[in-house]
Amino acid sequence: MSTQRGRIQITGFDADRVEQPDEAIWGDDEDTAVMSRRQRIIQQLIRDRFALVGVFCVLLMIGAVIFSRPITVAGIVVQPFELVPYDVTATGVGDRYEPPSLAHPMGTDRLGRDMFSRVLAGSYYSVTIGFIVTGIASTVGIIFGSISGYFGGTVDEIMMRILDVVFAFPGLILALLLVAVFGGGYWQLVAAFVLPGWAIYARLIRGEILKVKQNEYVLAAKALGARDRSVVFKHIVPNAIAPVIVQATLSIGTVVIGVAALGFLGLGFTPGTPEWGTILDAEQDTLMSGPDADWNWWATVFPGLMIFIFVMSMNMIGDAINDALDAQVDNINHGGGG
Amino acid sequence: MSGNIDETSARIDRRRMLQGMAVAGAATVAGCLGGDDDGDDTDDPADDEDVADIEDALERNEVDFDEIVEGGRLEFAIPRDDISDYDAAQSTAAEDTTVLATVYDGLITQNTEGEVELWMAEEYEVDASNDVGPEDYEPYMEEYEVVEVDGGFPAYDLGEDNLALIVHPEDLADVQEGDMVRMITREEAGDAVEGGVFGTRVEGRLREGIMFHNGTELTAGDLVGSYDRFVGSDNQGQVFDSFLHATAPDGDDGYTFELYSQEADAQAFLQLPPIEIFPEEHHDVPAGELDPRDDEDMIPIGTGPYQIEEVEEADTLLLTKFDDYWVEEHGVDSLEWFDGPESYPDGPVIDEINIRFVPESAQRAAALEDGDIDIAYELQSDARNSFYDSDDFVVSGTPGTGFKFIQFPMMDTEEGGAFAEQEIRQAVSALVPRQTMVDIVEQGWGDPARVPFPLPAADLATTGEYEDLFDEDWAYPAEPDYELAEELIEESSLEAPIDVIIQTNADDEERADKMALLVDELNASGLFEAELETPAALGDWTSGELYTDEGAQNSSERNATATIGLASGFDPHGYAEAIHDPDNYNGCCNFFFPEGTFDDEFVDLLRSCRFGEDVSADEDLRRERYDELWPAITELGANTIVDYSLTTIAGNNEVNGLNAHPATQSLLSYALYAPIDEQIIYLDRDE
Amino acid sequence: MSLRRFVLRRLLASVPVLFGVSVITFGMIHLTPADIVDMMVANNPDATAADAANLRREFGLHLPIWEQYLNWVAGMLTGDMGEVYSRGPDVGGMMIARLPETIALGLFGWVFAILIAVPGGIYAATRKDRFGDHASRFAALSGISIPNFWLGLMLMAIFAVELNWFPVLDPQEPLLSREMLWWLILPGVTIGTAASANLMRILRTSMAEEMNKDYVTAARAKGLPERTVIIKHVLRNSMISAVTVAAFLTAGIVSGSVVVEVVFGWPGLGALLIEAINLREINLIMAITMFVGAAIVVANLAADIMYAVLDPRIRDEY
Amino acid sequence: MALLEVKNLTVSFYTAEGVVTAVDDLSYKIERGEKFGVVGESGAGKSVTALSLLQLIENPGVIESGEIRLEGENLLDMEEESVRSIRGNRIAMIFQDAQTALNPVYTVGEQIAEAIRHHLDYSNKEAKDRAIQLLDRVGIPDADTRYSDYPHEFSGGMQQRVVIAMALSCDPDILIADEPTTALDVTTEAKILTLIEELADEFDTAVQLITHDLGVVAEVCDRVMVMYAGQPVEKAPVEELYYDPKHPYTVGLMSSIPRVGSDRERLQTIPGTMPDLIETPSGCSFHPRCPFAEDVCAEIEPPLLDLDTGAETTPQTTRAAKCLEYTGELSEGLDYEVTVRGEGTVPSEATSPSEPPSNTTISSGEQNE
Repeated sequence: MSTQRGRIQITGFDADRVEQPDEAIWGDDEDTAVMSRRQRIIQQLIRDRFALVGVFCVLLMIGAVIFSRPITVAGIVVQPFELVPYDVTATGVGDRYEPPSLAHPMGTDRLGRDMFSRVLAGSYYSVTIGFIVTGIASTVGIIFGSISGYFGGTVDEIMMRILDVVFAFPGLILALLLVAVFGGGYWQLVAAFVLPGWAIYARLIRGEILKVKQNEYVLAAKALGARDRSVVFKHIVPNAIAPVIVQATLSIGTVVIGVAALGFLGLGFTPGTPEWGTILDAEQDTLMSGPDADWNWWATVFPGLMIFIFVMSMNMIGDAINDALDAQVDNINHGGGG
Repeated sequence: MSGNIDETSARIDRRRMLQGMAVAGAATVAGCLGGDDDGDDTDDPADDEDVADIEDALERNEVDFDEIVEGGRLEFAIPRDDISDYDAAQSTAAEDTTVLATVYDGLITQNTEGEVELWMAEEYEVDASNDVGPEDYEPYMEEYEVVEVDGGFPAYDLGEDNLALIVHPEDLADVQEGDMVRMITREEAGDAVEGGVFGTRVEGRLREGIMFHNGTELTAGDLVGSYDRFVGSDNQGQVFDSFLHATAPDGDDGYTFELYSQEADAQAFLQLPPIEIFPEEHHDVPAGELDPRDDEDMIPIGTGPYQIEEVEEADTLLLTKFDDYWVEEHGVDSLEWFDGPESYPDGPVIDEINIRFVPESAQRAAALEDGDIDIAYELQSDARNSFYDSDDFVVSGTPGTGFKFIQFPMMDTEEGGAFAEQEIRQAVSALVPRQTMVDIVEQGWGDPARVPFPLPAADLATTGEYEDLFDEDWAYPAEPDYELAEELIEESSLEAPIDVIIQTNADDEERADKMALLVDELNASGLFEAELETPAALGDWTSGELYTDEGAQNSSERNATATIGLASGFDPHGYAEAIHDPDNYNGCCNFFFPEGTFDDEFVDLLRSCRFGEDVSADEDLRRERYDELWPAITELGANTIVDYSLTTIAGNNEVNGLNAHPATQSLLSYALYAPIDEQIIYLDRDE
Repeated sequence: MSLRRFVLRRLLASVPVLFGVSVITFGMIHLTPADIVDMMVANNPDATAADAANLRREFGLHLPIWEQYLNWVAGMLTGDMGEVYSRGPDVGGMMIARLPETIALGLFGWVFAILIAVPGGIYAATRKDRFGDHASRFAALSGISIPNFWLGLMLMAIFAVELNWFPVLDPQEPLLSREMLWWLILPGVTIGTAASANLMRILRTSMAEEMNKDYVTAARAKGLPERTVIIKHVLRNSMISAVTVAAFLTAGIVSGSVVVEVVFGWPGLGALLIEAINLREINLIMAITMFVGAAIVVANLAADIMYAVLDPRIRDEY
Repeated sequence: MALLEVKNLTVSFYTAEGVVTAVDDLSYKIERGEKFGVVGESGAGKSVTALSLLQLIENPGVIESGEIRLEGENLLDMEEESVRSIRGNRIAMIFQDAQTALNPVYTVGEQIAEAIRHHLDYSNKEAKDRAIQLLDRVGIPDADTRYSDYPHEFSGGMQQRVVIAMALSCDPDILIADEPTTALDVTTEAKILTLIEELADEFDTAVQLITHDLGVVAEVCDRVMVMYAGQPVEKAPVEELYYDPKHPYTVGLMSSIPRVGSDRERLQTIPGTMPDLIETPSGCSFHPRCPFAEDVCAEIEPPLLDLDTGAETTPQTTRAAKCLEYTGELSEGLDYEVTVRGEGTVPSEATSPSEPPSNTTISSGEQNE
């Protein structure tokens, strides 16, 4: 039979006679293909109920960051609202360790300060540091990784060894040492988490760039001579950015936990600061207050819960973005592999 | 981290804590403490019923000596994760001493009220005092070459066991490497003493037949040789700041000894003996190496009632009763001063002490509650209240020697400089809510400062009764005195409200809480606009900023006060000279008062309370001098003391007869056995 | 290339990394305003500046920083990690005494992580997109999101204090006794939770990915029982991707040990590091940091070796 | 009784976007020893059909209805346990891509032996011996040493031989070969096909060969079923399909076979792609791509007609097509020609120019009579 192969010829099956496909019949696959990254993320966030709750919580907390206390920039009040019911540092607005009530929804602390006001205002530290650190770290990491991946060779080798050194410290331990050296405080903490934090982005972007470089870009660059630097930053980086976005979203949570951990170790903020970890540090003795004593649980449960809710929300959002940007993952395989 | 209790008091002068001036003086405890007279501010959380009435805790827990049960193992928790250093010569941590005080006995013993009786010394007294200065030693000085100058401080090559005691002041100016400097080292000290040049001489005689744990007998040679171990140790400065020389007139095997100080010092009696007395086999062991964790043969050996049985890094420290303890051998009746009942035992009755390392106060509370430990101290105030309220536990307290004070930067700078004015300093002092701080932050377990010294120091600090001084017009108010503050501000050249910054170290939550209360009070008065700052952890803050020359300048310009804590002893000088004397080197703890801050009259008065042939010889004269000093101190208002600590100890009800000692270092050894107060504990287990 | 040569080469490659770690740590510690001597004399009214200068000379802290560094390196190379200033001569001995505690805690954390993550990952992957999968995804996300110090506090408050199921103190039994294991549970769970959650997510994703592969269908088509297919075929392959993150998880457990040891009063290296930082015990800080760096390098190496053991395709590249 | 009989098999996938009917009312049978081809583009439902036979359709796929009878016994009524004893034992499968079908972390020998141990209750030693025999039989040199090699140590062709050995390990009644040669180069492809043919004869095993390549079918198969969008559109003995294709889709497939010496400049392909199986086009699912489509094609779904009887097909039907042409509803007919080079034009029956053009306005009522 095989000998006959190729001997049969068919004429008359004229493809040109088929009209342009009708959009309605072809369904909406094409829309998905051209959907922008942002749209995909938004759609995924809406579809994923966990992520939707996460977005809601994060928005609430960002609201708390902005409106809990007035914000002044260079002496000018840019945000006059004050949502916290009590001054966060005022002592004796209630009794010592008053349980949660209408007047004090989260109870009061050891100096009779209002826990609700403190916990609400505390979102400022964690949330803003989380975002700022991630912003700076990812920018630095992208630049570093791009340069390293682009130049390659010895430069790459040296830059990667630097990365290895950073990776040899667990993030928290490097941050711990940095805070021990430079002291606690807002910008010190930002620095303490940026310094170990950028490395992961650098490694990610470098890996992506190497991948892309293996493609036509290398040929193009070679053919075009020196003009390829702009190619790297204009074309390669934007294409390689998807994992960076996912990493950034997920690492905000890591930073927030790290900041709170240093606060808890007494290395982050000055005592009395309404930062969640610092509050926990100050109130942890309430866990064991001797025989027949009531557990003043609100003093430790609420600050910890806030950290948890915020980080959980960010992780749920990150998960959803990951799903949206990573086409291989979790997509239904149409036709079951046929 | 709550393990970070009070770093200052962990680094105190141990000598002061262990020994004290022996003076009879009635000091009544009751009535001056407690939180009964709360303010009438209805919003004040101090009104809360939580604040404990601590009267019962201050009363002694008595035991019936006939019911004593011998034996048993005591589980005792210390607030650290391990012993810092088993070598008493090197150790600076208070908790180490708490444990080692059961291993090493002292020459004298001391009760909770500062009274002193002889212990291992059979005779011990100040014998002679001379007013001498460094120049008087000149004939005996030798020249030594400066081998290096580091940070302005010369270093010499003096060989082992030697150090410079007194350097000729003229040779120190602009000293360079290679210069020759005249000085008295330990080698020349003996010549000076022989030539009759010395400050105070203390003569004494050791009790015979006191055995070390290694079976050798304690002799004068052990006492004299023990000083060598402190050369080059972390405690070198503490031992040799006043000490000049020691001799054993009857030879090393004899029992008599003579101790000499560099200048006439009323403190000599306490300051001169070595902090611990080591047996001869340890005299050549370099400081820091007497540690069984590094070398299992290097076990601390003393003459105390307990010896170290088992040690494991960060896990185990087991002490067992020493069979040949001298008090048991001799009988407690052999102590001349002892007049207790015959049934009072001749030594501690508990067989073993298991030291548990529990750095977190919350965990100590939980472990005490669970019965895993029998005795704990430095509990968090709420927990202490619960134990106090419970029938299953006993909490004992006694006025302590720790204190917190606010120091004002007195430099008159162009910008700021508000605290250069006496009235402003006094106004802040008048507004300190001392009672509220104690009530809220300590939950009643403390003592608001009314005068610049605590009750345990009262014996030597005044001729009168301690609490009578509260009515003096120079005393500190317990509650904020708005009227007085307003008057003072009006008298000053400044207008209210005055911007001030209240600073304290960042690593002490309770201290920060107290200062937060002060800030609220200052703001509420309308006279000040105050802010709280906690710049850094204590060590970083003091060395990085406070103790620098710019520190005083900056703080003056910013109107920034500094609050730290200290623990002193039974001697009043720890509350006067220690925080005022401009000569206090290294700035502790008078970082804002360089030379020239105080007028000479004040400084002379300050020093005349301790130094000089007259006060060394006459305690009553010393008390009179202090009676003059205290009004001057509060009037000056350079420092204002906020509160005094209450030393507490908590145990379960299987421990009978538990009482606290003012010094945390003595908590364990005192509780176990202290004939001076007929103190003893025994275990009566349920099973 | 043989495995031995591979290991050797990797170890050699880690030398510059550890060098970098040492330079950074050493440099940073010396930037602190206060040194150990400052901490020792700061509040001792009797200590003089001359005492302080003497102490600095004794500790070698008066030398230029590069000389101090070289001395330190020279000591390290001869096995001498320097002295613990406030105590005695031996950093090494102190580390060795604390090390078993931290290793026990870390191992327990790992065992817990694996015990939870493997069945959890299998459960989630085999119920992909069903309720069980969502529930376990939620649980895993919670495990990643919960701050370990808070988890530790809550576990201790509830199970050790309120319910009294666990002791709060070291039972002072040998490390391998039942009492010790019981005592290890709370801190072990605390330290293992994040690793467990991470591992579970990784296993779920990679198993789900593996399950779409043809060899799984092929294994099923052979008529093998589902259990064999999942455990023998899918899990074994998923372990390969899990192993790549094992080093990362180990780093997490190492940093977690700092916080968890403080929460539970655990006498390990993490708590020691905090204490060393507070006291400016340079040699101790250096030694612990170097140890951590080396541990992570070794963890990476171990992961690579495991990777090779699990994946024959990689094995042949050595 | 046929060895395998599939009746009205319908398989759907429930996805977030909607219900995908991957296999729609499919019926066919395979006789003992027969070689049956299933042809179609990717996405036509061929592999789903294959997996359905083994009941390996995974969530979210569901076998909605139908029967799969192996020697009369309906697999769909069986317990999972019994189905498992059939998989790999009586029905075995050769996968498309040997590289992915072999587990990279186990030796090839182990992967063959595990099925033998499982189904035939052999000891380790016996299973190993048999696996080595099989490896040897499928043409792997040094079979006893290569037993312990890992898949990545084999070339693509050798891997496929391993997969074949694996499939044959328990002497199955039916071998389902799912595109067994797509991943291979042409020379290897020929060797593998020959091997499958040989082995099928030797082991007396029926083969269901799934492919998108009509050339492969021509080489191996006896009978062919062409699938489009989950449905069979044409069934025929292999010779008839080639010389006389009845469905425009088959025609399209055949014109896309590359041939040597073609005078066409470029390869003829079927325009467009397989439709979305959620919203299948109305009427004939092929009409959007069909050059012969008329308006009626979008309205009426043609039945699969037995061209011999003119009635609806049964599994036994050998010659069938699914096009309105055969219900007479097309007005212009299918005007293609099949030429066998050197033998002149074989006019298609359906497109015989002598036939009058169909009436464009035939009502469906008449059609059904």
